[in-house]
Amino acid sequence: MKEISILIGGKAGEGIDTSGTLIGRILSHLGYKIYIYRDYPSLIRGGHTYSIIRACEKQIGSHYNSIDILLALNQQTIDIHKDKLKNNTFILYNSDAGKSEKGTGIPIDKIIKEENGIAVMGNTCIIGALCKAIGINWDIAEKVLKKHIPKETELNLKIAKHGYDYVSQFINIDTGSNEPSALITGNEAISLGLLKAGLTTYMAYPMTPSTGILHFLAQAGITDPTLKTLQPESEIGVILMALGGIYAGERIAIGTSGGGFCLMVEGLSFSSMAELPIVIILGQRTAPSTGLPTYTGQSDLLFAITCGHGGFFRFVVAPGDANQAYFWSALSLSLAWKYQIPSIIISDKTLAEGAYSFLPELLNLQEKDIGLWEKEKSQFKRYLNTETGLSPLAFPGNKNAIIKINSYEHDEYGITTEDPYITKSMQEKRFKKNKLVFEEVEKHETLKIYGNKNSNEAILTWGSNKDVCIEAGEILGMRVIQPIVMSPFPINRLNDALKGVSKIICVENNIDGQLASLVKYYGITVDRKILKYDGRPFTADELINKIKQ
Amino acid sequence: MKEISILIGGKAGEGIDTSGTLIGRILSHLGYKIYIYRDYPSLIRGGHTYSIIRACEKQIGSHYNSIDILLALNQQTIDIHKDKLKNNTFILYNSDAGKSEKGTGIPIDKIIKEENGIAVMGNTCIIGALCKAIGINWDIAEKVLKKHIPKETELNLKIAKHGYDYVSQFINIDTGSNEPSALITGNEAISLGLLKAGLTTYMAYPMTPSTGILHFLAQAGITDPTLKTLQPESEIGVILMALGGIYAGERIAIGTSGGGFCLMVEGLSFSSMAELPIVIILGQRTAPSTGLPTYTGQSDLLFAITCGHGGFFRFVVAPGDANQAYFWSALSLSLAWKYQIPSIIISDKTLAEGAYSFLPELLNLQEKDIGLWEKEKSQFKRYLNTETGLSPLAFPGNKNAIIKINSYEHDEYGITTEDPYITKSMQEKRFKKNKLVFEEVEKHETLKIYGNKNSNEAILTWGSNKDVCIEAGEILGMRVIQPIVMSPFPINRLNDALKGVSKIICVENNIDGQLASLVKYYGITVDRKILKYDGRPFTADELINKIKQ
Amino acid sequence: MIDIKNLDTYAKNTWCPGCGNFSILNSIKSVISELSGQIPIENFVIVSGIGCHAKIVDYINVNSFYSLHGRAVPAAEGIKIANPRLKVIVFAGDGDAYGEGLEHLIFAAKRNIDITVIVHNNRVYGLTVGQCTPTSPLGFKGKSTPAGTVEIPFNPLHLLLSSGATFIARGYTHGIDLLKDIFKQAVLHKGFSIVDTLQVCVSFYNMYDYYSKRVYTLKDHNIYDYQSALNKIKEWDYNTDSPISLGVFYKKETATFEENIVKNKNDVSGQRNISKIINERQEIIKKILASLT
Amino acid sequence: MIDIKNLDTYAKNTWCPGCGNFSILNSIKSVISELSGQIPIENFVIVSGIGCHAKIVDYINVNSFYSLHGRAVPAAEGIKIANPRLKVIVFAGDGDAYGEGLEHLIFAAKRNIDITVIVHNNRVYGLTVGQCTPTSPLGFKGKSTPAGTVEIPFNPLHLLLSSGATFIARGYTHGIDLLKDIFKQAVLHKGFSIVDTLQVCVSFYNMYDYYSKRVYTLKDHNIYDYQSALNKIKEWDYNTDSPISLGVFYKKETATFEENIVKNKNDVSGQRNISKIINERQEIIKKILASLT
Ligand SMILES: Cc1ncc(C[n+]2csc(CCOP(=O)(O)OP(=O)(O)O)c2C)c(N)n1
Ligand SMILES: Cc1ncc(C[n+]2csc(CCOP(=O)(O)OP(=O)(O)O)c2C)c(N)n1
Ligand code: SF4
Ligand code: SF4
Ligand SMILES: [Mg+2]
Ligand SMILES: [Mg+2]
Repeated sequence: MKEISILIGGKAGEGIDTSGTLIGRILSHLGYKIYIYRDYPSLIRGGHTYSIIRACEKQIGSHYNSIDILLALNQQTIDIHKDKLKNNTFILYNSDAGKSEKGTGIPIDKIIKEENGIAVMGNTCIIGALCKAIGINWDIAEKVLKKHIPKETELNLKIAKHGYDYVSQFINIDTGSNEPSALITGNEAISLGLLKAGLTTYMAYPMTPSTGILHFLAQAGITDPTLKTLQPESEIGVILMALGGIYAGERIAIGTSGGGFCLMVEGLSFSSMAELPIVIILGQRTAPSTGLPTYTGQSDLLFAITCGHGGFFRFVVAPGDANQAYFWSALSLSLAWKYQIPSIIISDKTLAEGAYSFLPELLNLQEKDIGLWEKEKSQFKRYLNTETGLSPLAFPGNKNAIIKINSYEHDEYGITTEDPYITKSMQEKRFKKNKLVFEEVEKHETLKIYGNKNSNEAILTWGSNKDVCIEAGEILGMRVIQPIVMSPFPINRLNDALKGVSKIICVENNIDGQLASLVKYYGITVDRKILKYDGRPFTADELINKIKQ
Repeated sequence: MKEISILIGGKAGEGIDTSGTLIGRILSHLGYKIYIYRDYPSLIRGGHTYSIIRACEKQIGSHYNSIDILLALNQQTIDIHKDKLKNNTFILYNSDAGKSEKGTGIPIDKIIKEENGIAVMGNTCIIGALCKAIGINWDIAEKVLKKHIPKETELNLKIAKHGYDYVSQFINIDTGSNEPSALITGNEAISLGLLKAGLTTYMAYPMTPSTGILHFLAQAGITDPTLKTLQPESEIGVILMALGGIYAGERIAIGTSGGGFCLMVEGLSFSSMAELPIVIILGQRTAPSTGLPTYTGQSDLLFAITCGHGGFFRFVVAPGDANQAYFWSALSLSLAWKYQIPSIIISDKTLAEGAYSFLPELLNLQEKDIGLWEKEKSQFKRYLNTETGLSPLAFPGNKNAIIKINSYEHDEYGITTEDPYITKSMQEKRFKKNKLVFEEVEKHETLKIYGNKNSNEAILTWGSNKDVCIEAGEILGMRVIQPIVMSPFPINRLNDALKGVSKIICVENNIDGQLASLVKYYGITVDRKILKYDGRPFTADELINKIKQ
Repeated sequence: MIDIKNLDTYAKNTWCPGCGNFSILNSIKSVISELSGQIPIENFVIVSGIGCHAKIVDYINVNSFYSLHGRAVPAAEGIKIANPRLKVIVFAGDGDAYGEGLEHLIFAAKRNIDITVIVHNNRVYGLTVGQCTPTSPLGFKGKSTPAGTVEIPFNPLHLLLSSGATFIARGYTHGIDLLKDIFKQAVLHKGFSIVDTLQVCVSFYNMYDYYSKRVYTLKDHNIYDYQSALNKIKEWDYNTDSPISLGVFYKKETATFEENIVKNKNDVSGQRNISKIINERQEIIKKILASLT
Repeated sequence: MIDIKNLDTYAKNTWCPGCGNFSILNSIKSVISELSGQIPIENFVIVSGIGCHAKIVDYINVNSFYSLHGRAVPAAEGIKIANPRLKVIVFAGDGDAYGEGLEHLIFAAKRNIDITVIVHNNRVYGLTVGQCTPTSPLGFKGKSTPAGTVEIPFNPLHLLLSSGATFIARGYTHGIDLLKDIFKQAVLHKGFSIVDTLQVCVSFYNMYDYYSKRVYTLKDHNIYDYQSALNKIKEWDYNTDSPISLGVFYKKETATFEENIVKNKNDVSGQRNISKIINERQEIIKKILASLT
């Protein structure tokens, strides 16, 4: 067996999430690439939550509806996922909490009691059982569990082993050919990218699905001497504090989701006027309004590109997996500072909280590009109107510079003006950056092509849908096109990518086809839209069926 | 003389604004149609402020750079407006506060002293002088001044008469053929339209250029028993209080400008999810950020159309003059309630604070269209998913209904759901309204064509630029096209309007060509953009020159 | 009177077993049920923000407005101003009302608008899985502050007293009779009333033992005396250990905002004849236009 | 020491003749000038919201951050946290700081972050030509309330005292020596300081006569005593007539927010070697990835 999909389900608060990750890590140590999809409702305990862990030889980022193994910690899990079972799906379940016709029951509660464990250790027990059932060596399981269960390690191992010994082997999973690699979520990848590019402060007001970044960086900050995290009173507080800090030279990113992002838009417009390089992570979820807070969506793209009064330029990027998230988050921070512009990193729940096998791309960030003012040159003017439109940077505390920032239209020195000529030239100064950034990002892969590059049928998609489209594209022999940078939009690349294409199918998680709208503006009409807006990402089998229809 | 342009200028706080209106009213009583452009900086006293009053036989809404009469209350006015003088421009100035080679000086300060008046009455004096100079009968001037100067009327009349008698007639203005009509600002027109459609509460946090609506309606509320006005603590407070009130059955509109609008976007997304009919007036000014708060701009169009997380539908209209503002504001409130959707009325400083001769169009608003619940039918479900997608309305206090509103995705009753099937059908329910409203507004003139309708050159424009484009179009023999409804966009009408057109020139007050972008999305590429983004509207002569270039 | 059972909805309750929110739910249901004898049930409107607390509106079968995080209070104000006959009760979280939406809360108190705000003060962001709030104690270790917070909490009752609130009380989710009594008084109070309710969050900040050792019920306290109220309110600062008094701290009777705003007591939203208003407006507009000619 | 004349800019002053803002400008300029002997001038940062008051940042030739309406305070906090060596002074309006941005103000006080907030409290929205603010008295007739307001103002100093502010004072724009003295104390205070400055707006709310009859300077007042401070703060409620005390009401010395947040006193923003940080991060990331494998 060279690929496997495992679903583990139970009640919220029972550690399903952690268990999914543990299973992923074990399979990673077996040489597989991993992707984990997490599904949970907006509540803390009870309710049904599950993860699907998919392991594969090749790099992946999507899951199938049908699964190979079902790990059921309760009856609900057995009942709810009936539609995902194939003929040969193997079921392992807690026979103290549920009944199943097929599969192997494990008296988990009894085992826990015997070992003097606590309820939540039922997870470890079923993980142990899983390892045996699919033929994983105890050594590997033990190694991973030891490393990743910091509390009550020995007891957990005992319980896992008990589970391991309780069941008999069902199938034999091969050893994969990959080196074990880190298994990280999109949120973690974004965090690492920002760290890489020199982030010194992260600020956020908690909001799903971006909260993970705050938690991760707060934890990282305990040992990283140059990293602060802050949780201000509101999203407005967040962006304004961030802008103040950026003015003073701090490299800051902030993160939120749609509702909180709305509250930041006034500050975003300010950042453009004042030329303060802010980086905002916009984690999408099912909207409008509070919507389905723990489910996915892709309905904030046009909003992110056009929001804020004044029709100003911002860099917008929508990575599709953890690797892209890392690379483009780093670049977003870097570009923001080089061009003194706002950058928006769009993620979505699927990417943010899904887990991916991660191998960071090499990133060569050129700090010397940041236009720090050299005092020899001249008297400091924060908004010096140079040929490129880029002005020098200096920070308060600098003996030789007075730095005046202004949300009003202003002259080069930063003093308020209402003069029509200055207004015009300052508007043009800021507007120019659009072209500059366009040229700069052309150096990178702002758009990616996958699948069968010779097919005359193309799937056009964005964000976390990238991987499920690749899956479908490879199986159906279609071209797959993913723009990553959304503003400035890589229209030339897209036109190139579409050469020879006679049919475009646009795949998105929204009701209005926002990428389809965006490319329509550039003169490209998609032939068909496959849209999903029930909060759930496409599964590969579902998408393939839809495309075939 | 059948047309005249008069500029009156002086220091802020000296009553220039009021004087301009008085002059307009006098000329209106002489049978002319009037347009007034106001120009003032963001300060309270001092600084230079002026109005240009243009009187014409036909309905107008734009001004020329060159003027016929200059009324200068101080030296600055004489100096600043040199570029606006023609060979035969007649200058009347306060010789106690300035010097001019040409024109007639009036010792205004001396006259005021003689008559025991106060400084601000210098305005009345120069108005009196103006009337004489252009040959207006004292009776007409006296009648208008009497009616519109409520305080110290007699003293003002004496001073005006003194000015009248001091100068000699210079030219002779004809009597126009129009009935005197009201002279109102765009803000007043919006207010009246809302009142007409049954507005019962207006809420706003002050922000230029929409503040005038708050002031006007607060004043109207003193005598109107069914009208309340409120000034909450912030724009967020405004929109949330409004949504609460709307839920309880109150007809509410709220008004702001770009910065305040940003803060309302989260509430806007909520209004769409909860199907609460809110009307927002977005008065544009020079942006981004604080920008030039008392100057004009048109850079919030795309923002208004796409803002808010969730990609939801809203009605957006951008009237071009006071008559359109009245008609479409009334309709916006009406449509919002009929379809339970948010409506946005976009104005801009030029429209909001400019004054127009006003004759209200007949409006037949059908209250029976509002889908009030009839209790006989069934148990009340606030989000009953009908064939049209429209649900019945009922308000708390109704014995037979329990009304549950929800910002989360919800079932028909209004209870939170995370179910994928319900989510899908509710998303579709709300999405349907787009088409319904499109069909409904087709009944009205969602797009207007002016100028030479047979020309193969068309000026495409929006908002307050409409009139200056008509002026240019008529003179240059070009077609002029103004979409009024921006969402749902009247693309069929635009395609019809463009029949036979081989060249499209788009005229806008922004740097990025937002209407041009919008039509590009619909497959229409403009050939040339004439954009102005220095805070000042186009003057007719300027625009004609630019088009000719 | 409505039977308390008829106040249930079909919504599945998704709070953690043992959560203090259940006490709040049960208390307010019995208060609504009792009061429904004197206040028509259709005149109750419950409003909430977003958070664990907010789910309460799904669980009570009366008019409700499930608002945004931090924005329950202005929504409630809008409802009350539109129709002063309605009895408006807000359920807010501590993150919600004391953090994101603090400004609205202070202004509602200042206006003395006749609404009741019940804060489910668990001193943690529950629904976003455990971060510090403005009332978390110094050193609180949440997911966003793994090394402990460095901020001293504020005392929300003290803040509201200085904002002009006319009814101030504290409740606790253990001891339902007292809670019911406080809620009832708050709901019946004419003017702005706040009940800061110490609500135990069993999942992220279980203060049950801590509170239970320290709480006591206010006795012989003159609720009409500002200084006594202040002293009692200041007794516990939400940070250092001290006795924690429960009950009503302060009450004052004075004019309410909506009384002053609404011109005609019979012109309440939702019962208007809009067609008639539209007709009358024709005349009003004519007059205005005449004055502008 | 910087000569006060060198603090001027070329910006044309556009306040109304007679406006109280001139006194604030002159006072703060001399305070900055005096203090520039001990605090390097490049370490001063002045921050403002939007309103008449806010124009002050254009008129003083030091680092400045001209922010958004209501948002000066969080911007100032961000600056201070980034670089605690900076001396951050906020100029805010009453609409600005007590209305739109009240929440930020209260949180800044709660945190005891070391910034100074000078509120130009003219009790009116000046720049938007005369509407009521949270400190306008009951019955105030502004352009948005032609029949008079129905809201009682709050007492901002009382609010801030209950929020945790550690320096609270009131100034008045007539009597520049006292104003200078108060500003200087406020700026030198370690922790959050607020000076509510009664600033006369000659155009929309000229309270000169009213104030001048009632103000007096605090004497024999123990600024370290909370209860005395509270009593003095409550003497005038911003609504009814009473004597109006000027001077410092309260002062307390305690740890500041930024002290607790900033790990390494020498790692201040704007003086960092970002390339070095980026290099060091390589290792940190490697370690993190190893722990996640
Ligand atoms: C504008 C906005 N920001 C953030 C969130 C995310 N959010 C949802 S609930 C919550 C915290 C709730 O905490 P609290 O108000 O104390 O309620 P509890 O869950 O503890 O009852 C947050 C931050 C949101 N929904 N909207
Ligand atoms: C978000 C936002 N809302 C409204 C405004 C408009 N605005 C500019 S200044 C001002 C009032 C200023 O009053 P105050 O803060 O008291 O300052 P003052 O002019 O009296 O000094 C307002 C409402 C704005 N700029 N931004
Ligand atoms: S997380 Fe806390 S507040 Fe939320 S339901 Fe669970 S126990 Fe209650
Ligand atoms: S309006 Fe008032 S506050 Fe503003 S500058 Fe004039 S006097 Fe000063
Ligand atoms: Mg809480
Ligand atoms: Mg003010």
